[in-house]
Amino acid sequence: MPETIQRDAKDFKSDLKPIWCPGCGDYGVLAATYRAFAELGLDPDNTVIVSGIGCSGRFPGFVNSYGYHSVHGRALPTAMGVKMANPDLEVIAVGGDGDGFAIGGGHFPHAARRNVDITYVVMDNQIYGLTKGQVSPTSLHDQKSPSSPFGNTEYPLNTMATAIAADASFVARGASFRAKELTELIKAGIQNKGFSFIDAYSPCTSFNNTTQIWKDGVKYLPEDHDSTDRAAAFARALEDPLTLGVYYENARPSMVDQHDALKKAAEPQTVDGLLDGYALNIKAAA
Amino acid sequence: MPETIQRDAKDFKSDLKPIWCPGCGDYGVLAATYRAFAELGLDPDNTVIVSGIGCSGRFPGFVNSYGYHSVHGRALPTAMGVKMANPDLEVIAVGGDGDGFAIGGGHFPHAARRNVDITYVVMDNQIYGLTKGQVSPTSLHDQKSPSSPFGNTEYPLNTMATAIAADASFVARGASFRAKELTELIKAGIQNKGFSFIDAYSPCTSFNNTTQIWKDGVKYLPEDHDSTDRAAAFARALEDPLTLGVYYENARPSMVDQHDALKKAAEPQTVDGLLDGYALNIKAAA
Amino acid sequence: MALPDITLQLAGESGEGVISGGDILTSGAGRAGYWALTFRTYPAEIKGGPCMFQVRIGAERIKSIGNQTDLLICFNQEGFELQHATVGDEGIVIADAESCKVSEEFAGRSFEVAFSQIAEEVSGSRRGKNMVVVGTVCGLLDIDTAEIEQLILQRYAHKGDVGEANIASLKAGEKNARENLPNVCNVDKPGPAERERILLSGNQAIVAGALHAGLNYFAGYPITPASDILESLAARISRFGGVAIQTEDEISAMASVLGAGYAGAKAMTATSGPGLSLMSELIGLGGTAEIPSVIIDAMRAGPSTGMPTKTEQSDLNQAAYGSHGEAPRVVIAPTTVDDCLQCAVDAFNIAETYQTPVILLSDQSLSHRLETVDRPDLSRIEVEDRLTVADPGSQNGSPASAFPRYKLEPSGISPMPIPGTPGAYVSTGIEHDEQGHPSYTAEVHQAMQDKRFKKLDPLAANARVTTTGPEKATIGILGWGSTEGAAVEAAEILTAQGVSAATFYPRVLAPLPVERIKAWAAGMDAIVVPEVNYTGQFARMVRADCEIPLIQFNQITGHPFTARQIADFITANVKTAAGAAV
Amino acid sequence: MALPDITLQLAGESGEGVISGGDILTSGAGRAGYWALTFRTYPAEIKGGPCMFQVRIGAERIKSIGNQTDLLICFNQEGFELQHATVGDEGIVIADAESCKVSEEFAGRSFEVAFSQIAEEVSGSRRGKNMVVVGTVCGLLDIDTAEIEQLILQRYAHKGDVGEANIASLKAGEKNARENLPNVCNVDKPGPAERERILLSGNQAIVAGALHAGLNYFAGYPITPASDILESLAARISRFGGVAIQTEDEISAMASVLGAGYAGAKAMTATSGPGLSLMSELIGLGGTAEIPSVIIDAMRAGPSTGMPTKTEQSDLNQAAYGSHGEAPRVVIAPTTVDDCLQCAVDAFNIAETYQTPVILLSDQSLSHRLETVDRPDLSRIEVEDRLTVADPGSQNGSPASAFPRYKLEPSGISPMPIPGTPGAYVSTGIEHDEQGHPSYTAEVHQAMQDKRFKKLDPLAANARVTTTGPEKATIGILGWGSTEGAAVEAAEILTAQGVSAATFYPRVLAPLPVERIKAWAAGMDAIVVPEVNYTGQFARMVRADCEIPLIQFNQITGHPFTARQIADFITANVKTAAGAAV
Ligand SMILES: Cc1ncc(C[n+]2csc(CCOP(=O)(O)OP(=O)(O)O)c2C)c(N)n1
Ligand SMILES: Cc1ncc(C[n+]2csc(CCOP(=O)(O)OP(=O)(O)O)c2C)c(N)n1
Ligand code: SF4
Ligand code: SF4
Ligand SMILES: [Mg+2]
Ligand SMILES: [Mg+2]
Repeated sequence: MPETIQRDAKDFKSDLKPIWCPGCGDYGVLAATYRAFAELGLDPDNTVIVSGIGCSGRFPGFVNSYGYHSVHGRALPTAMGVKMANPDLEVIAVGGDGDGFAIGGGHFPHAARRNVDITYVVMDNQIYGLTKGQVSPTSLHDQKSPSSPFGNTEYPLNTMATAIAADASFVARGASFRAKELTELIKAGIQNKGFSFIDAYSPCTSFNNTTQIWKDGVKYLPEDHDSTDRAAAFARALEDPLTLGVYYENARPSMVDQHDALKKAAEPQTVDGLLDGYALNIKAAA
Repeated sequence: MPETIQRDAKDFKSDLKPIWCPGCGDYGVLAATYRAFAELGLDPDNTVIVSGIGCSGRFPGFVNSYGYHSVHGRALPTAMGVKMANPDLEVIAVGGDGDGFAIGGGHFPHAARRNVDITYVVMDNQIYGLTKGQVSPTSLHDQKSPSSPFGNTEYPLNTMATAIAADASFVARGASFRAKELTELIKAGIQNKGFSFIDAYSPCTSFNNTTQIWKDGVKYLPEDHDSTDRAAAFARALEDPLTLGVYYENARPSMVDQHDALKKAAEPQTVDGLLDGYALNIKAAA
Repeated sequence: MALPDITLQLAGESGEGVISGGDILTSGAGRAGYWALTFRTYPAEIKGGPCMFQVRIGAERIKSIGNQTDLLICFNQEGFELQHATVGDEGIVIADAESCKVSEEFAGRSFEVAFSQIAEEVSGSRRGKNMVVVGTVCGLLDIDTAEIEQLILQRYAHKGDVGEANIASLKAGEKNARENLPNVCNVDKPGPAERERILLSGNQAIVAGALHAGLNYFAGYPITPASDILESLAARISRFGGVAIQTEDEISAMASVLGAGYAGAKAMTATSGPGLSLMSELIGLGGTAEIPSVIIDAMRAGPSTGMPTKTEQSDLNQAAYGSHGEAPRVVIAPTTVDDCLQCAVDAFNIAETYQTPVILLSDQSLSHRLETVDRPDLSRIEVEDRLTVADPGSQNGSPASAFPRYKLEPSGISPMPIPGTPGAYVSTGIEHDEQGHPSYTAEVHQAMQDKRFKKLDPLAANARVTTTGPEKATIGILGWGSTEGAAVEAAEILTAQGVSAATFYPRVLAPLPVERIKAWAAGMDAIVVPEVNYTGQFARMVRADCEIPLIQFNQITGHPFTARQIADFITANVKTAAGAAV
Repeated sequence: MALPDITLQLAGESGEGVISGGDILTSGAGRAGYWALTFRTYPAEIKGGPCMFQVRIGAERIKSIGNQTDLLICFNQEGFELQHATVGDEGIVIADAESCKVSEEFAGRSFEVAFSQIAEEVSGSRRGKNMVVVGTVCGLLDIDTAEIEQLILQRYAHKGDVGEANIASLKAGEKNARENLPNVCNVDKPGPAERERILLSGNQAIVAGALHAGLNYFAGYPITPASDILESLAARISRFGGVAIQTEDEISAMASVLGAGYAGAKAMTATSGPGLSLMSELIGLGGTAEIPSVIIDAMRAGPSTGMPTKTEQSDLNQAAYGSHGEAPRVVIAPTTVDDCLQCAVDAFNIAETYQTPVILLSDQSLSHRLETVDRPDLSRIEVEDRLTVADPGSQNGSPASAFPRYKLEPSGISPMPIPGTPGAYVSTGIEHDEQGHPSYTAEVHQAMQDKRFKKLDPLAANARVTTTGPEKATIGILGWGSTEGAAVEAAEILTAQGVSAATFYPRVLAPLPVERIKAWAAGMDAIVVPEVNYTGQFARMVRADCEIPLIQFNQITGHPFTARQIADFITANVKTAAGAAV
């Protein structure tokens, strides 16, 4: 265990200036991440941020840590590979609502089922930012966009409900403009051993400027919300979507734990030993 | 509207003999499907069964109707294309638990959100049958298989919870060996205008023979279950997984309805009219 | 002396109206009877950042982006810094007086105009800066601004006084140029137009062509530079009775397109490289199950996420070979904006006639360039439909669900029943017999692969090719896609230098028109294949099948070729049989 | 007269123990000092259906499946019907007396044995039928059954009396054959073994090679014929300290393999064609972000779902070109089971050394054939590791998270920091500068494509090639993968006929060893490229890059070539320069 070095949020700033638009919510998520990392005393050399493609996908470039900017939609399986290859690393996956729930949506329930030890922060702006404003899976019904000029015919995906149904072991919602609370959620997510999902509302000022509506509308889960009650958490998830807080927690053995157990139970072998199993003890004909 | 022809279950039998193993649950699902089709008086020429790959994926071959045997995991988007291209067709998608929830799992919530007018029957044997017995997303924790020789490290996906979280407009569970009830579920699914999901337990006698356990264990949702209450349906989905019945219903405009409305609202145009928008009213220089 | 055409650039910051100014200028010039072709660069930032709009206009049809900048208009200093290297030896620079200092080397051919100040003076706002720029260009080139005024009024009809303010800025810019910058540059006046013309982009032309062909099902996932095809269809396909769906990913889009094609629709998707890669498996299914489908690939610079706003011709391999096993498909490539329209129709005609996926390879530069073209006479662009089943009973009469969908006809093309009509069968990607029943015998596999591949043979023999120059020439330029204009101009340059040159651009690249390429190649002393890619994908295909020697010219700058680049490459590198450098 | 080797087939119904009988027979023959190589067909049904096990055994190493059946053992009538056409002119048929009637043409060389009855008599159950068959073969070929008895005891150790019952059946079969079928067929006796031998399949060899190379992360999705790689690793990788994960699909598998490779693991996935297609986009990312990874593609017959249990060499295009843009990767192909082990190690060594995806193309026939091979001396198979960073500070000392991960070294290979050690950087598929920062300039793109492609050049020059025959020959056979054995035998057949012949099998197919192929080709009068595919994928690659004339021999029966097929093709089709048919 290396000695813990006292770190400051700005230690996690990289030399690259974010290219996000003025007012973009992703700045807030980035700042909360810096702070969470600092407060947890993470080591940049031991931390990996994995992302897919999108405005939010540029995130790793702005953090002083290891980063991996994958292709669109593949942050979760990539992060699983990083974590399972080296469980000592702190692995955070980040991305957009399109990246995570459209093209990458098929990976989500499996990351949750496996309980892979990573924290997944989705910068949810209910739009495709990078491709200039088409609706995403979390866009509202009837929402107008370049790809839904007459209003979105689809109904939005409820990310909290989806995560609870998938039995993710930590499920929370935050917002880019609620920096302190978001910092705490990210910290709690990282501290949870298992798959932590944080849906962070993060307004897109250029293509779906919900900043004011969201700022005006957010509220928090009541104090007495029992986050260990899955059915109750689901019921909450069906209420006002602007409710922030920790919806659901279900601590159970993580993927790393399970594979560690397999490794511990296994008797070491060599490849020569393996080949012995194929050996022909040849009796040459007389 | 062509006159309705009286049909019999055997009219839907194709000339191809199923290649399934003796006792395979898929026979039961097939029989229930024949009966449901007959009882609804479907027209083979107007009915399309779409499947992916798996033992269950062979299903369309055994039905006298149009069929489409796609690649692994793509039954749902394929069925959407068929239906949206010709809404007059009756479109049924079928497949396995791996096909639908592993490789094809990313399509499921979107089919549900869109409320595409198809009925999706999953032959759930909690195993990969065709590839000879590896665990699937619905396999139990600790289940042993060729790919999990020390027990499955993952936790099973709750298909009812997943479908309810995705707000599918009809969500039910049946079983291959409860033919009459399954027939009714398939009929109800087809009659629902929108996305109907029926998870049909269908034991794999060769690689995960749950026949007896399931037969012994199944029961039905209580009479007083309110299938229009989403939170209650979810709570039910967390109880005994061997409970059959209609978990959830949420009637709302289907994808076909929504696009029909767009078409109706639109003023017809010609491509010449479209080109007019690009026209240069050229003033040649004097 | 007036130039036959002029290449001008507007360079500034995104948000200053560089692009909208360029668009309006291009439209205005087009209406004034000039031909035009544009090119632009995009900032790396989502909003803001440097951007550049280039348009080449002239009295004759414009074939390529232009060899150098003849007139650079700088909105700010960065615009000058980033673009001045493109200015030709006699090119002019006009800089914003307030914000931009031009370097010494342009002494005598650089001028200052106080764009923002003029706007503020005449309209009360500096916002009209870009219109002053447009007016300046009109003044310099003696373009009548009447049409532009109309365009401004239309564009800003719902924005109060903005239209009027912009017109004031436009006119002030024009006046200033006419008064203070007379005879700085001149371009030939266009003659009377022989036909109606339209101004549109490659993507817009593809949409029009697809709708003309009968497109009624579209599914796609946003991706640069193909997103506007989805957006354009979302806005208008319901007017044609069809549906456009934004799917959750490209796999879903392609799966649904095949489903729709199976159900009888004319179905299409549009994507760029990453999406095409994801569609690989399903394109193989389309080829095997013999379902008509059209896939538009607006290529961007690769590999992987690469450079999404830059152009490249690097998806040909993926288009032709992407999919395991050996799954037939057709690959076609348009060369100009009007050809995009024609090729979109061709794509559907081929897909329908041959029951196959057709991949249309456009590229970023073609997708988004505006080009004036003769308005196509749609009544002369034929539309073909697939062979369905007139009387399935007579061919079938057989057991339930066993219509011989994959009947081995001599042409390889079997009638395809449409769900909703008699003739039920199962469409499948498993190897199958004539009834579509799974079959794994050597004979069936051989027969079905023969069927699926050989049915495409007529395309190689008959599909459209454009060629310029003599049948016997020193230099032959063989290429594909959007490089044609530059190649044709390069051949003109070489010809002017006394080196005879010809060009050959087939539209159908797979199946490759082997015999026709060979026949043309036989007349050439040396053949050069220019491609905006690294490995020479087309050249390698041609060598593999035609067995003729080729000289590759590969360049991956993210920009289209200029004619000069091709001509210079040839002059510098090609020695003909006689041994002398060209 | 004793044959140098004998090809025998067991044909019956799945469930009758055809395969387990064949396995035990092969093992037993192997232990008795014979060399063996097997081939089998699979029923279309999930359970039940006709199946066939073929094994060729002999005193010398067996190179291919055998030209015809020398000894066909029919468990039932269907077995006879389906397989008798493969029996050679002098081949023997032994049929189950109860259930199988052999046709007239085999008069004088067909015999009946009451397999089930014998089993029932000696063991009280007809279940031992397959052991009677095995015993019959041992009796016919004079193979000592002692080893087989051992194997039976091991296999049925936990099944009560089954072992003893089976041994009784075995011996009864042997006795009957020795008594009633003497001298029906004979095969040369093997000499003393020079080295230890092992008997294993291609997939098993790949697993062993990968573990030897240091594999510690595996992710895969089940698919025929690659599933047993996943299964085998799931059972044993924890004993080597690694993890094996069954992912939700192949995209997830490949993404996670790249994540693991980035994190420093030696990571691998295994799939077949459909999965390889789905991995296209991510393979491009691996090439662009320069992350080591190994992808095993056990090819099956395509296109699309195709014929999953049949063999084909039809994924080469997809392996070499599958991915939009131009993403470098390495493609290698083993030729035999022992070569599978070596190539698996090579794959990791190349992936690590060159920081690139490596696709290993095996095929169904190689994946699942059992072959006796010399036991490899693992201590002599070198393992290489990637270039990491000794002292990143010295190279970096630069701003936060800006280690020059993609430094332009002359070799093209830049040191790769491993997360957990200093040297933080961002790995990306966006075009990037040396620091991994996004960059879209022409210069950066050109430099990085150069880096990524040219770093692989040494492979073309140095990678392993096997060649047989003289340097100057009438016929050269150029091929890849599992056809080598048949090609070498075909060359032997031709040589025996007085036509000099040579073979050339490179292991690395991309980048293609152009100069070495050309040098070898220069000595050949005519070159034939046999491939189990439709279009001649390798031949087309070679023509594209080497510009040499080739004669393609393509066959897609779903089965491997026999040597005779290749030799006959050459005799029938190849005319050398002298004009005479060979
Ligand atoms: C395979 C593939 N398809 C499409 C794209 C184009 N693309 C890039 S980002 C994006 C969506 C961005 O939306 P989101 O994930 O919500 O991120 P945001 O930009 O809003 O942060 C799309 C469609 C791509 N890069 N790759
Ligand atoms: C892309 C791809 N990956 C893998 C496979 C192999 N495969 C065929 S079916 C199947 C899973 C079958 O399981 P399930 O969907 O549950 O169907 P079942 O056989 O149990 O009915 C797999 C992995 C394939 N055909 N295509
Ligand atoms: S487009 Fe939207 S999401 Fe993207 S950087 Fe701008 S504000 Fe943020
Ligand atoms: S393997 Fe299982 S699922 Fe497949 S046919 Fe047999 S019993 Fe049914
Ligand atoms: Mg978003
Ligand atoms: Mg299953």
